[in-house]
Amino acid sequence: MGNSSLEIIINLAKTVVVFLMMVQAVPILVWLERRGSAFIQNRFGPNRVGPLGLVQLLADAAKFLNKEDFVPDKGNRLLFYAAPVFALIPAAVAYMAMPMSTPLKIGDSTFLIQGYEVNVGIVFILGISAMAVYTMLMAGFGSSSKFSLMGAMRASAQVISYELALGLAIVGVIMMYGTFNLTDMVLAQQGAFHFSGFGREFSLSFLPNWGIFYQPLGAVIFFAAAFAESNRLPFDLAEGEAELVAGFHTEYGGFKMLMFFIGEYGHMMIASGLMTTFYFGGYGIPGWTIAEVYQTGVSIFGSETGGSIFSSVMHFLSYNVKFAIFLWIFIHVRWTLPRFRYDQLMDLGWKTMLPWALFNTILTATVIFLASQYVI
Amino acid sequence: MENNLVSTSILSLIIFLPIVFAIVLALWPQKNTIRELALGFSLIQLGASLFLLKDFDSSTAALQFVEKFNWIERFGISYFVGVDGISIMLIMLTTVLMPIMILGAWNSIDQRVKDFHVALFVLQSAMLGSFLAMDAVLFYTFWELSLVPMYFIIGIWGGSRRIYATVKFFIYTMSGSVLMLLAIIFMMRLTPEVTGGAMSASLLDFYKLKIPFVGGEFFTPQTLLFFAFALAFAIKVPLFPLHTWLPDAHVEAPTPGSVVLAGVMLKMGTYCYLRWVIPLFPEAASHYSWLFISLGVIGIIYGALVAMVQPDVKKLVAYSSVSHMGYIILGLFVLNVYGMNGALYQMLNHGVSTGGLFLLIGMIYERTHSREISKYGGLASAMPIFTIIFIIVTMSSIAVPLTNGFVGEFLILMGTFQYSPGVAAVAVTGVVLGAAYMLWMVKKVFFGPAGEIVKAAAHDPAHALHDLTTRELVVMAPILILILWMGLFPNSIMDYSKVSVDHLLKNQQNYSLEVE
Amino acid sequence: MNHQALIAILLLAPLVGFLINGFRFRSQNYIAAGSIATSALIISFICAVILFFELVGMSPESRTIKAEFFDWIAVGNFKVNAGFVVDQISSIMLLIITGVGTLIHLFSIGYMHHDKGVTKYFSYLNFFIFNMLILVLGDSLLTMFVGWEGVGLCSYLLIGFWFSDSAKAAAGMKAFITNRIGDAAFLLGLFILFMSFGTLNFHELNALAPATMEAGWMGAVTLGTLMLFIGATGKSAQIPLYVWLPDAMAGPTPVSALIHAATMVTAGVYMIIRLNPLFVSAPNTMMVIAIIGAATAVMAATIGLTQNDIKKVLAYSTVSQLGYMFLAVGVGAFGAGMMHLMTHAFFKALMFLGAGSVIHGMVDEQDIRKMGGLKKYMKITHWTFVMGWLAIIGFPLFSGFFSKDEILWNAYSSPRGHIGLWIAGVVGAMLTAFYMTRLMALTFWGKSRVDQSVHPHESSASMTIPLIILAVLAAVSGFVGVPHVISEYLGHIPNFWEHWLEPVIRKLPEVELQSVTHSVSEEWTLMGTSVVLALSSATAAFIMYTKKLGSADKVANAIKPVYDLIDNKYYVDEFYFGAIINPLIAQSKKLWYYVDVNFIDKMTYAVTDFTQNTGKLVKTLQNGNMQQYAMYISLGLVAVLSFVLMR
Amino acid sequence: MQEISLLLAVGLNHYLILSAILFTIGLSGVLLRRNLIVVMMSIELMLNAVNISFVAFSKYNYNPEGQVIVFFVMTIAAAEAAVGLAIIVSIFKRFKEVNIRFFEHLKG
Amino acid sequence: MSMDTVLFWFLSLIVIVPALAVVLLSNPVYSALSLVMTMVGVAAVFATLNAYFLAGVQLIVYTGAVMVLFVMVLMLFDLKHDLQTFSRGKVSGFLKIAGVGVMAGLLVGAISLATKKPSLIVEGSPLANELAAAAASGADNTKILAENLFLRNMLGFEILGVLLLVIAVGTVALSRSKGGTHARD
Repeated sequence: MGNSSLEIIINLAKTVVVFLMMVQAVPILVWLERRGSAFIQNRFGPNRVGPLGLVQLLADAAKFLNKEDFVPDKGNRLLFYAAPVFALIPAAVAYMAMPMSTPLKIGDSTFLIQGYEVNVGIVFILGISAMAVYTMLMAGFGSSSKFSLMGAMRASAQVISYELALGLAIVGVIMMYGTFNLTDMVLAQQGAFHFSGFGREFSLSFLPNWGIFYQPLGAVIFFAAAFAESNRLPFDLAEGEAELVAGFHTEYGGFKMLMFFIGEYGHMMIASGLMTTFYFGGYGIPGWTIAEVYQTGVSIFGSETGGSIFSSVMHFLSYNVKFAIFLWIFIHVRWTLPRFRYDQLMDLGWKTMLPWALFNTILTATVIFLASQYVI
Repeated sequence: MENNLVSTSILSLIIFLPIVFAIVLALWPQKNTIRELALGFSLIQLGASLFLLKDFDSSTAALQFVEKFNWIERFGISYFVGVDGISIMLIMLTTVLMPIMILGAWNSIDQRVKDFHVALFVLQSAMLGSFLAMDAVLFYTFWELSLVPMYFIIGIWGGSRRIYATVKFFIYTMSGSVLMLLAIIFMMRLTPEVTGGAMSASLLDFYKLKIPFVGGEFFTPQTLLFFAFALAFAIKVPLFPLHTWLPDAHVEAPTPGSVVLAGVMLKMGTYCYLRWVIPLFPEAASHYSWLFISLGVIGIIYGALVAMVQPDVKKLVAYSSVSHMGYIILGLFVLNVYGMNGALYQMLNHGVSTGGLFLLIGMIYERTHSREISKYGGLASAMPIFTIIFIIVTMSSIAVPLTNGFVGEFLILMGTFQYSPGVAAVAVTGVVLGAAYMLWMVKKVFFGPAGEIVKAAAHDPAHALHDLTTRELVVMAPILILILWMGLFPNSIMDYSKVSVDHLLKNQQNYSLEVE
Repeated sequence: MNHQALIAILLLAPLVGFLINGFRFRSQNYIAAGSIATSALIISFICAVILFFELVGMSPESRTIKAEFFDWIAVGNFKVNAGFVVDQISSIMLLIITGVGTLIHLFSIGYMHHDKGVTKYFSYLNFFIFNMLILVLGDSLLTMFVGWEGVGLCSYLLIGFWFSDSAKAAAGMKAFITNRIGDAAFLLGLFILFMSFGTLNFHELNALAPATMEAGWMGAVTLGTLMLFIGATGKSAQIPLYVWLPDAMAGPTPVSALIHAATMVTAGVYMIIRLNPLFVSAPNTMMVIAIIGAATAVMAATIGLTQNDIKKVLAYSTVSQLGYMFLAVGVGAFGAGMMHLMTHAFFKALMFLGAGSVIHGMVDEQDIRKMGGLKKYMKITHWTFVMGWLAIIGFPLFSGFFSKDEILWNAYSSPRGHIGLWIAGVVGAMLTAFYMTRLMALTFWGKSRVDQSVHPHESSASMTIPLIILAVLAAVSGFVGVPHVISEYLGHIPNFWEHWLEPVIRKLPEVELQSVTHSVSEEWTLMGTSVVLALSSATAAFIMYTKKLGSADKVANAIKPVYDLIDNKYYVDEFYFGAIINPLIAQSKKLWYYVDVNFIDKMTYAVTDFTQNTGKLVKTLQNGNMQQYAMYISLGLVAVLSFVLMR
Repeated sequence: MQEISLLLAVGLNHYLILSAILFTIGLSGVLLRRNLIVVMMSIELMLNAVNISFVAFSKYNYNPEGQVIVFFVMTIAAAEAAVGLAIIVSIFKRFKEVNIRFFEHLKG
Repeated sequence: MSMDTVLFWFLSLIVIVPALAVVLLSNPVYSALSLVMTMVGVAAVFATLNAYFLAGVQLIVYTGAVMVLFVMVLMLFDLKHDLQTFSRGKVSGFLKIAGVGVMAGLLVGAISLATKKPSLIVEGSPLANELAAAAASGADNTKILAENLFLRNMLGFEILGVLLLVIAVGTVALSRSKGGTHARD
């Protein structure tokens, strides 16, 4: 490959950029969460430092960095230190596989607006995000504290349990789109609602061709499971942040704590991104296909490169809007719903969501099979 | 012979009816009618075999009522059954003894009655199957199958040392069979040379094999195969010195178990000599006949001597079985018409008379719960009819003329004499010793002043020694009739087998069986 | 009425009697049982008489009546029918058996009337007669053997009739087993003959008997006949198998009379006479027979001298008399043997029945030392017994005189005879005269030594009538075969006996006959010697046991060792038990213990132990340490890999 | 040169040797470690090693069957781990230790 | 020095070093975490071998489920008083180490001797072409796997399903504890 070194360099740069993007989104989200929660709870929230309290985050960061680096006496230092670092990695790596916009074509080179494209994107993301469990376990064990360990156990059990429902919910999507590739999925959701099956064509022009319309049940299950996966309310049993000790990161403080936050928010972002990608057309703009956007760009800038850049920018915005909406829903839910009891949590996971997810899978498979085989 | 279903598949009917009966019995809901049902079934079975006897053609040595279906085609294994003069009477013996056994076990088996009869029927099926099978693998299947119900019969309903006895019995017989299985497989691998390519487990194809034999050398195929088979059967017979499982098994077995063991199972061994060993390995059989004759003679005398000193009635009869089976082996291996006919006849005799003895011992055991000879004495005054019947059966066992035992023993000794007067002179001592131990036992048990048990019974009305009941008389009646009938009119029974035996002897070096 | 039916009735009548009585064996009605049994015998006797006269009516050469009923055993060349034949020899036996049998049955009614098992007793008796008839009528050795064993069985049952006495049951068993030893030899003889001649039929065998005399011992005929003779020694109580007969006296006395005196025990002699052409061909066998017969005659007679049981005396006397018969046939005097058989049947049956009458009258007392002077209590018994006594001691013109004299003369004069045999015979006769006179003297004559509580009485008519009939027969039956030398003086009474038997008796070869010549004077001399010796010995005995009672003891004390030897029956029983039976049982126990229990089982245990020990050994590898298992696996893998690579 | 090319031209051999080394490392763990859980982990190592060679064969022989097998192996490994750990947990409850020698109590 | 080569050597290190750590480290928790590392490395190796789906599955199943179980259990046990790390026994220890060493040598030797030829399928044969064509497009890789799995190996797949069910039941039965909120007896 002639321009391979360039590509390598650009790809590396891209990863750094995407990672930074993710990391930088966290303070914003924290601010959003604090402000949002304040509004929901009818208080002010951070409003002293900077406009609307935006600079509060920087102050917080400074505070975190300057805090005493506390290590429990009997703790396992290695694990204790490694845990927060590992908290970052899966989230970041997984997030990088998320397609955020149409590829950018500049001359002969094509640049994907995502960290890297993985053929089996879904599997990859699930696999990587599954590693988040170790963070908790390492933290819990490394702290050498009963509360930490219990929290870690609970959290990881919860994560593993809901991973099943999550995965099964996605199976419907995978079957429907016939691919593991996230970009392909996004492309498949272009245009107005239409599908062919049972020997005829169906279409509804006023609806976008989003997965949510095909997989409503799957979407619900996925979304609910995603909450559990990211250990947020109403499933934050492990932490019990509002009223108990803080779960696996009880013993943590300062910058290490911050890293856990970043990891947690990273999970939230992955969940939102996947939600967007699977069920809400990804970076696609409702009512405006990629080709149309590209043509518009070409007509505006008069060059293919321009069209490409226009398309990328527009879709990136579209993606981020949807993304933000889901993030907000995460935050909103956190401050509106009460917490489950642990056995309710497990019952919900194993006895409600898993069967429904299974049902969804079987239903989808049956319908797809019938649609391909029979004529109505 | 009409070509209806019953006549064309009568052998399968005879083999598998007991299995059906066993299943019906196993599923039968009423516990208190099991015995009656089993008796009825055994009579049906007897009827079926009588039907076979009626249609049997005794003027030919060919295999009759043949049925042959492929079973495992790849190895040429088939379901191949047929009957000829050698097996017909053993079939009859099996089916005749069955109702007698069931009736004899009426009271002695009082727990797990259903299981017992199921086992008995399965056993019958296995025994009939091994008598009728003309396919090596089929035969082996039945042969091994017969061990299983016997194992349970001794192991569940047996005496105090039943586990020891049953394990001994099982391991002894199994270890022989393993060699036989090897030999069967070896022979199956030889068969392509006579069938023209395909492997075959059919006995008729085995007969056609010419297995190389070199006299005096042990490691030739025929000799090795011969001993593999012969050992398996010798254990079953049992031939001295492989007999020690028998007394234990007999002593521990319940009465019907002993009857079927002595009556039929031991015959499986001797029958197989006639069916398998002698025709399949003619040179080896005649070359090594001295060995079997010696062992047979040793068995006769040894069994008699040892029987003489047994303190237990059942053990005594068991050792007498060893002695009698020695006669049969002797008769078979002298390889002449008298010996062989006599041996075949003696198989039936032994089945009837030793079976009868075991039944009688069972009857007395039910009353007194003792088998120790020294505790008896003076029983003849307490139970005269029992005594008379016992003495008649004893006379049959010691081969007094006009009972069945004489005919067989006489012919065997005559055959032996033709083979070698010296051997006959030794074997004839068995006649004396046989009388000695049996009469010694009769004297101790029945005669003399009243012994411990009779005295105890006289004082205790609860355990009074009542004479034979009607049921027991009915059990013994067929045995007595057979003893006298077979003693008076041996020809009526030997006629069925003479042609086959002649055929075997005349074509011993080149044996083959036609299929009718 | 055709012959076959006659023979069938003859045979079946006792069988039917046996069955009837057998099925009602619990009945104690002795009249019913006795009359059923006796009438069965009478039917048989009538048939026998009819058959006899049928024979008489035929020409001497063709005097045979055959009846074949069914094929019994037919295997290969071997064919035996249930065939029966009535000829000169068997017809005489028939008459003796049925005749004497009837009388003894009759006697038994009275003798056994108090016994609980009387019906069983009569059924056994009938069954015995049935078997005996088969024995004598059978036309082949095997058919004879059927009866041969059958009478043994009956003898066993009847000796052990009072089975609750252990000794009596043992006596029965002893009889059967001793007989079985003979039977085993008989079977061997039968095989030898069948293998040499291809038949067991008497007529065919006799026809096939080789014309030339067989020398040596291992020839088929010699060996075969020897074996048959061993069988005969068992049945007819000769040395060495005679031991059972004295013990057999444990049975009821009429049984002793019938079986152990008149009929069964003579079966051996009968068999030899039946096969006389064959035996003639085997001079060595004949020699053995003669020697054994003479020896038995003398030895049994000596034992008879010391016995105190009335029946035991008679038993040894029987053994001795049977010895005479064997001596006769051994020297080729088959006719004389047969005649002695008959006369003996009469007088010995008579004496046994007489003894029975005495025992009955003495309420089961058998010891002659406790008798004496019974003459006045039981007159008929005494006088009939005297007839028997005269006959047995060979008092001239009584039946025993003729037959015994004939035997003695033949023992001397026959080409196969010897002076030694004659001397033995005469000694035997002397001893016989002595102990029989002793018996008479101690029982009937002299002073009564009867216990005060016992009141001897004469028996009932059913018992005395048979005695009288037999006494007459014992007295006069000798006249059917009067020797020539005597008949010349008695008005030429023809020798019916010789004429009757001539066609079926093979004469000794001419060569031998011509080698010896004897004058009439020799015969007279010998006869006179023997008679004088016998009578003088009888007189001596009479004096010793009636006039000088103590003298016998003095004599006994004078020859104490010899007396003890004889008194203990030469320790033969003790010898048999000590040398054969007890060691056999002891060795059997050892055999069982060492071979079965300790060798074969231990061997098999060794196999199982080997398996178990191997298992235990391998078990140590299976120590539960799974890492070690994994190590074995990997080491195995390494081995396989190295093998694959290095190959 | 030969050695350099061996280093540079990565082929089937390289993957197989990687697999072999991984396998032996796992095997040594199985053989030597006392902790049952570590032993089980070593077994997982061995399974993974085998998986690598399957996948490598699959690639270099253009045969997807290899991957199918790997799929199966993974499933079974997961099952094995579940059961194994359940057993280990019960052993731990009983002995408060997970030494492999506690399995010696199970010998016959 | 192509990308693949670099990747291979790098991943080899990623795989083998933690693998050694699994065996050698005395703290089982570290061993488990090292094993996670190895698993990730193996997943990456799969990816370099174009088995992307398997790589993902490796991550999900091994790192996401199996190893989590291990780590959870280890942490639950909290083996502070660590056991003797290696088994005793001089002879068996020597044999084990020698056996493993020899086996490693043999395996490596055998492999380098035996597979000079990279492909076992005859090159140029229709099958090889077809497969090569299929393998060339990475996108279809998963589909081919799926077809193989669900068409040719359906039975095996189903049996695995049953196995998993059995395992599930068995595991529940094994680990059923007495007491607690869900106790039944």
